Amino acid sequence: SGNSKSTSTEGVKQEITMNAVSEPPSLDPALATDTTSGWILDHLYEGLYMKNKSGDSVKGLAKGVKVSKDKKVYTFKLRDDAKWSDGDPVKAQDFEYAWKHVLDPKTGSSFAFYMYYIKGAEAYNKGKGSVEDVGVKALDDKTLQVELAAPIGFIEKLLSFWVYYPVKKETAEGNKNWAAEAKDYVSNGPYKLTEWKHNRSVVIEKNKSYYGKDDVNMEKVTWKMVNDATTYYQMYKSGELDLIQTLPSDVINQEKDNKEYKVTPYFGTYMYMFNVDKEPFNNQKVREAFNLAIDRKMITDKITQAGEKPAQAFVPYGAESGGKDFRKEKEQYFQEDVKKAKQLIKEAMKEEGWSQFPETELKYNTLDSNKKIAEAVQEMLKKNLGVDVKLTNQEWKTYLDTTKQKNFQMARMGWIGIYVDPTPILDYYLGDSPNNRTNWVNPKYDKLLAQSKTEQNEKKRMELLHQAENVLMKDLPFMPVYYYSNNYLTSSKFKGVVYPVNRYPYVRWAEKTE
Amino acid sequence: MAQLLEVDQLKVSFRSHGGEVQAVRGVSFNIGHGEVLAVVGESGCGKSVTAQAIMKLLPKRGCRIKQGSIHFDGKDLLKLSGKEMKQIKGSQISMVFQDPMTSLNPTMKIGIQIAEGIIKHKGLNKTQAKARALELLKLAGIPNPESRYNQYPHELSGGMRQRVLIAIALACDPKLLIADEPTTALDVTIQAQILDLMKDLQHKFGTSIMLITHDLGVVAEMAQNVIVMYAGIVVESGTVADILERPKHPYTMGLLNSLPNYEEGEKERLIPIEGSPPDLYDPPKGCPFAARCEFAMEICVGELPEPFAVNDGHHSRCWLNDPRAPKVTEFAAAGRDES
Amino acid sequence: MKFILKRLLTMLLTIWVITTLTFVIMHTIPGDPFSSDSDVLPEEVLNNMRAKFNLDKPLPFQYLLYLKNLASFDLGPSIESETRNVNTLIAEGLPVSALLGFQALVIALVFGLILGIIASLFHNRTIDYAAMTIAILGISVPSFILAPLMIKVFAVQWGMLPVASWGTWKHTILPSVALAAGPLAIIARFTRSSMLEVLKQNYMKTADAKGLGAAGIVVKHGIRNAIIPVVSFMGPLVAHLLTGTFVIEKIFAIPGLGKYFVDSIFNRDYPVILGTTIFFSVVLIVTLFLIDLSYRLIDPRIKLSSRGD
Amino acid sequence: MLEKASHDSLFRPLEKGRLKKEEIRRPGVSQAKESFRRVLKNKLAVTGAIILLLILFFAIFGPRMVPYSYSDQSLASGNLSPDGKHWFGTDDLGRDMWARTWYGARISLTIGVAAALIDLVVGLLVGGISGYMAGRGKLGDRIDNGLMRIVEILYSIPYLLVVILLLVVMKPGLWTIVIALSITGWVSMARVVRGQILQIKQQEFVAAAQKLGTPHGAIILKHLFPNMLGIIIVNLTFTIPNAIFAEAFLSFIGLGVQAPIASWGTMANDALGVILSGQWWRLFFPGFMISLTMFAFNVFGDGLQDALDPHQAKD
Amino acid sequence: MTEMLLEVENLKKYFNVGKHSLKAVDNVSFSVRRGETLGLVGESGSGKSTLGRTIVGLNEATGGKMVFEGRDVSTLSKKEKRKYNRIVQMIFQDPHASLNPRMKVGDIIAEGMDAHKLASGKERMHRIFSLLERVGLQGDHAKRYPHEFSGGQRQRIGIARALAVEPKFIVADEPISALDVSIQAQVINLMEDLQREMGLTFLFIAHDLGMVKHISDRIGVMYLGSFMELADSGDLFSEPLHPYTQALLSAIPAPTVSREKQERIILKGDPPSPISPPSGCRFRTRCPHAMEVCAAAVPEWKEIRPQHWTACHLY
Ligand SMILES: Nc1ncnc2c1ncn2[C@@H]1O[C@H](COP(=O)(O)OP(=O)(O)OP(=O)(O)O)[C@@H](O)[C@H]1O
Ligand SMILES: Nc1ncnc2c1ncn2[C@@H]1O[C@H](COP(=O)(O)OP(=O)(O)OP(=O)(O)O)[C@@H](O)[C@H]1O
Ligand SMILES: [Mg+2]
Ligand SMILES: [Mg+2]
Repeated sequence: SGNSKSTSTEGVKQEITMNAVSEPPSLDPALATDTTSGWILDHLYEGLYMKNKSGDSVKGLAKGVKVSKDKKVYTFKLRDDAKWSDGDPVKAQDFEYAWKHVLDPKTGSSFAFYMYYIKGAEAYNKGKGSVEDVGVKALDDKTLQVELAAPIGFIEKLLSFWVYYPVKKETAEGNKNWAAEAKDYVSNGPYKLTEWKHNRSVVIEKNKSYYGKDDVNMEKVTWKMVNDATTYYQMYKSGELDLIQTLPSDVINQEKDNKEYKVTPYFGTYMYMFNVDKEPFNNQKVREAFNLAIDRKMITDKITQAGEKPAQAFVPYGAESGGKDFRKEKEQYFQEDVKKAKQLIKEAMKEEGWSQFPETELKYNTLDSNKKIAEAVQEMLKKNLGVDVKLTNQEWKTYLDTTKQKNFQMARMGWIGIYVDPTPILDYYLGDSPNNRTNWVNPKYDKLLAQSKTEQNEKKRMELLHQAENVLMKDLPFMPVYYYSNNYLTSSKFKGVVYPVNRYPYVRWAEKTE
Repeated sequence: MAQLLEVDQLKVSFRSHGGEVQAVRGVSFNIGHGEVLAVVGESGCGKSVTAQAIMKLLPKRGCRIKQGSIHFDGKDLLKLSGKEMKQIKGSQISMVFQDPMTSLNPTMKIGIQIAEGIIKHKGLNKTQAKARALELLKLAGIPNPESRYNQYPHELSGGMRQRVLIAIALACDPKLLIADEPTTALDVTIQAQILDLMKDLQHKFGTSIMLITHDLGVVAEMAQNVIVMYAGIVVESGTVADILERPKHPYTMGLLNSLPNYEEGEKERLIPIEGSPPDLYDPPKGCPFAARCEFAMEICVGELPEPFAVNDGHHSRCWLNDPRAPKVTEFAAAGRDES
Repeated sequence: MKFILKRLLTMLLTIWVITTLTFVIMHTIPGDPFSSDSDVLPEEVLNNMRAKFNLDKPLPFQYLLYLKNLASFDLGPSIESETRNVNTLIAEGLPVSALLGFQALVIALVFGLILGIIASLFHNRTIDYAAMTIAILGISVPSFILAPLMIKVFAVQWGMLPVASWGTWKHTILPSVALAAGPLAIIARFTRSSMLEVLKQNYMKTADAKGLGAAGIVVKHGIRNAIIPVVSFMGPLVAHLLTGTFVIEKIFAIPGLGKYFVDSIFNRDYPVILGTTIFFSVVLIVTLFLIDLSYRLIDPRIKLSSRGD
Repeated sequence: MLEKASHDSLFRPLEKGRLKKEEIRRPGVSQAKESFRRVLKNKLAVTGAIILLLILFFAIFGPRMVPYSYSDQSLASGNLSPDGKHWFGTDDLGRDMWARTWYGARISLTIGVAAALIDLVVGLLVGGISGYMAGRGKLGDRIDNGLMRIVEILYSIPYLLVVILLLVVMKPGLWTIVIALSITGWVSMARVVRGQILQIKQQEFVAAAQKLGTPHGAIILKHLFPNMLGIIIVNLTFTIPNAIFAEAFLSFIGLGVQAPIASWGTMANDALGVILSGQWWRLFFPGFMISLTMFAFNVFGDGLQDALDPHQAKD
Repeated sequence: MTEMLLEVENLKKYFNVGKHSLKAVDNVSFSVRRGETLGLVGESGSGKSTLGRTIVGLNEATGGKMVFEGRDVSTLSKKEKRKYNRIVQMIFQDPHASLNPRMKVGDIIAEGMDAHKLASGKERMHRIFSLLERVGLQGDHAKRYPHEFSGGQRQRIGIARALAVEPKFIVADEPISALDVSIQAQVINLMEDLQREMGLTFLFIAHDLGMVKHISDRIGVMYLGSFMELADSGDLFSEPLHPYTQALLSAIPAPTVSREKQERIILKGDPPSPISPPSGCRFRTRCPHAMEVCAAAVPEWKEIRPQHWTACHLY
């Protein structure tokens, strides 16, 4: 689709500088596991499917697809004009190579499990099967056959994910470290990597071999790697950066009304886990009382300030199905109510025979915002319930270890859906989930979720998920606080930047106007 | 003939935590061209302070020249600016410091410490200055100047360090050499050599010398005139012969009496002046020597005498010279009372 | 020759001890490189990742393997930046950090000495107080406050210099100054204090009596006698500055070595932890050795070992 | 002999022993008294001491002067600038900065003093022994060598790593902070002291003491340290802010004092953002207090150094 | 008990200067009798101080043997060595540098007593007082700092300090050269009294030949690291044998103006370097009587007359 260039952009160099915050750990699609690398990869590559401006998955390199009756075998035809940035055509073999490389146990790719939907993939990756049995095959240069282990409903979404990007076989086979430096790097998307100064900057420029190059406005994209929030904010202010994300919390207030300021929802929930095996949280009433006793709106309005929404449920807003937002169907499971909370505590003390409320400790991992929220929660609990909660913080990895050992009473956690659907969120509290540190196991919950996964009818699936959440929110092994959001400042010179949910801004269609 | 150096009523005080130390309490003397003036006196009587006042080397803080003037070659040194003074220091007036152990920079090769001043005042380049420094070391009687040039002070014996200080002082052929106990650490042969060297300078270049020393032998050998200091004042002044042979102040007499007589065969007990000088923190208002003086009189405690002219050019600041005082018939024979 | 050899051997021994202790502590503390992933990933996938970095082997084996690679100066791969190895990280980061550190060092030394000397010359007068107030601010305002303040004033408000990042010499100015401020102040304090002692010494009078200029006296006779505390203080400082400092590099987005010292530990990136530690210790040990040697050059009376006189 | 012709009574010879011969007329006072008197007379030392006492006073009574505790929040009235109600303004959670600042003073001063003590004990010990032993025979060389190698090892092992290890084995709190500070906090002091001792021990009075058989420890303590007081004081005075900020770092790892307890270091740390947003009081008050304490310690130290130097001419 | 308190045999002390070794003391042999004063004079730089410091143990000997009270010092046990260090004391040349400016006089004097636990408490105070009085100072001077004393008083403090440890043998390195003559006399008298009362033995290094002659029983003359002559002081002055001694004596300046000055023997040439001393007799390069044999052979150290030793080919 041609994008009629407005006169105002003429003569303006189409360049944008953004902040990647840190060095992308890897620009090899097989090894990248973080959003920063993914951000750059999304600009460099195109898979069988791609995301369009409104965030839907549409055909990318695949120009046609045939699906078998049992919905297990997909045969993709590749575009004839698909080329690598060095001009060579993209072949089906490149996909086959790339995917099998991801699955190769020796590669040690942590995102390999995203390919377990493919037949034989899981066995191969876990060292129990052979590469021959993996259901990916290039039938010819332009035809790729993919055999799934079981039918899935979200294959377009999946295939637009960077693990499924192709990799140029000759390049990768010839040089194990091809993705380490810009000079060896080959990609097939709208941009090619032209410069990578480690820990400093990544520069990508329009890929002239890209079939859709006419639909790419931004000629050159630079990522600086500025880790310090104060610094990148000041760089933005001085014009050294055109787009930044995650503003320092102290400035949000003064930027809120700036038209350059933008908030997008982020599909995740900020919460405190309760250890239901430890006093006082062995008692549901205490858990409920805590949930009722804090003022979430105060926290989002006065502390986080970045457009987060108070959470009185688990699944965040944004998971849509059949045009309906899962969350909007039932927004709140409870209403904050100090009086009731007090009552609950009283009852709980009686039930448990406590003469005084057990000592309680709240753990959080060290981060400015975590600390502030914890302090606020502590104060609210004290004021509203008369409960003294002690705060303890730990450095992240130690914290993970401590909480994994279930060595806590109440601990902060954030959980972000890998894709925008209630399932990855709700999975968190499955009885056998490695993430569930609360000791809370409810077979009913587990069963409902298991059912939802095989349910082919979308509506019914949603229903099952709601039921599961009902169970969870009744037992309340946790205390949701708010749903995350992302915030950005984008220079007003730029138009057409796309802000997908749970991904970083996509600038292919952006234009600089002055 | 005008004097080269005229010091008039110099008073110097130090502020210390106990109060004011009046180190020099009105000292006047002159040094003529080509003259050697010896300054003798008790330890701590202000000889070095007087010398340093002339060179303006006294610490800027905590020390004050309260009164007096110092004229050198017609210029009042106390009124010169720091810059003008720098031109004079080291080239026209130079000084051999008293304490050879601490007066050399421990972290600098001795050769360079000598050459430095030469470069500054004589405008020589480094190699020329080095040659001159070597020559000076040799003149000062240091064997093997080449190898000593590169040594550090702590590697030298006390006497050698003293000779290095002498070399530094002689580097620029000064008009006035202030030598503060220049030979205390030297053996007599080297001492003789140094004294000869100074005499040479005096004769050849008309250098004037202010020689501070304890060694009355050296005084006899070198000086034309002598001043004797005690507790910050000049108690007696005169020619060498006046002082050494016809002393008119009990302190001077005491000094002479203290000397061992090495010509005599049998050992005799030395005769020191008993006691020690007054603390200059609170000097007595009378004669400072009174407490130790065998001839002390009532007036000595109450009043400090003005210098009495005993003779032409021979002055003594002692009440004994007052006509009213009891007559001292024979000083040399004036042994001590029963002890 | 024998002396140097012996010293070299001691150094190797020290480095070995450091390596071993670091290795042990590193594996004792909770968490491993993949513990943030472990929530999401199946055990087998984690095992694949561990196997890639030999983390599935028994610890003694890993230890020996590391020592073996170390013997051939191979510091191993980075777990965090998967495609790159520690040797490269150091090779890339060092020049940046070293340049910055060197500039900061020069600034700190030159201005620290000047400030300290001036203060000592005007002891207990206004200039002294002013210089010491500057110094005290330098010590008590840490770089993580000073740096953003300087950025705000010089880069954002006045636009004189770039805010951050690395490239031209202009980028180096603010970070060098921010880095230098603390050491500068400390050097100034040390210099003042020992200069006050030196100024009282007799040999300063001797120098004065030669008619040397005031500056000459201070520079030629004063500094060398007063500098030992500064030099002693510089040992660890030089090692730190040359190998990069986390805070300044983070604030100014400088691609130096400093970030690895901290990030590697937070990430439990074992090879990088060990690699940077060993590298730092080598730099530190060599610096301290050179400083020990320099004592004697500065003050020939100092005897460090009882061999000979 | 003198002719006794005393027609003038003033010229009468003095009786013997009327004047003392070995008299020192300066008033002698005991060392402690004397030092104290001199410290009192020293303007700098007194200024420093007064400031320190004031800070101490407010640390003790400051929090009680306002009706808010250091942890009382009022989210609705966050970030208020200083006024009659909140003398130092409020922070982003609406807590009274006055109460927090003075409460924080307790923590930070304790830590500063602890760090100084560690410096004094460990730093002086290691530096003193090492410097003194260097060049004193084979054994001496070995001791110096050993100590310096230990310093190198302790200093090379990443501090962060050790601190995380501590986090595992210790409960957070003041005591833990002190231990964390003792790991390497003293290294600078030790190195500097060693360097100084190497230089000072060349002096003759040290040889004299050795000759008298004075034990090594006493020589270090009585002869060497007093003669490097200035440098020791300087070193101490910058250990203090270092420790105050180190505490903030430790609390980042999880070892420091726990929120909502404030310390100057953590308060300054948390308030960095105000450089961008303008609530200057949140950074200024803790930062200023650190500087002021430093200033007072320095000034006091300088004054002390001047006052304890028996040679020093007073102004 | 031997009559000899100290016997020194072939004592050597070399310093490393650059790549060379400087023979400050080279093959010196002599003995000191119990209770005598042995004067030591000689060319400046001839190694007198070095010899003294080596004897008391402040320098380590490069070679040779010292026998003290019949025992080889190098074979002493640790305890005996400590005792040796106590009973052999030193009075330093520079009374300023050898007293710690930051210690009170009482503590300076008591230092050795404390070290050897000779006295404590009241007894200690008492000893300090009596020592101070012994050297002609007053008890209450103990509370003062060294800089409050004049040079002569300071030197007496140094003597009291050495006496405090009950020494038998004292090396006095130019103890009087910084003092004025009347104080010199005080110090010399004091030393003589002490010797008489306490049976002390002195090695007295000085340049002032008058004083040396006055105080010494015997006198040794050093030149370039070696002894040239050793004799009773009377003999040495009346009949000096060695040409160097003769030159030395002739150079003494007399404190009189009128007296006829004696002919001074001027030494020709420069003193040679101790790094490469001349072959044969060390003095030959400047000796007025030098012969061929002087260059070829080192003159033997022999007793020319009873108790009169010299090393010269003339005899
Ligand atoms: N910097 C100072 N501060 C305080 N008092 C001082 C200072 N310098 C010298 N004095 C005092 O001034 C007086 C005179 O000292 P000066 O050095 O001139 O004596 P001197 O005659 O040279 O004695 P000596 O023969 O021992 O060298 C002494 O009492 C001394 O204590
Ligand atoms: N630490 C040292 N390093 C190198 N050489 C030294 C050292 N100490 C002394 N010397 C040298 O040893 C020789 C003897 O010095 P020593 O101090 O014993 O002489 P001295 O006889 O005491 O002379 P003086 O009468 O001048 O004090 C000199 O040549 C001196 O340079
Ligand atoms: Mg003097
Ligand atoms: Mg000597």
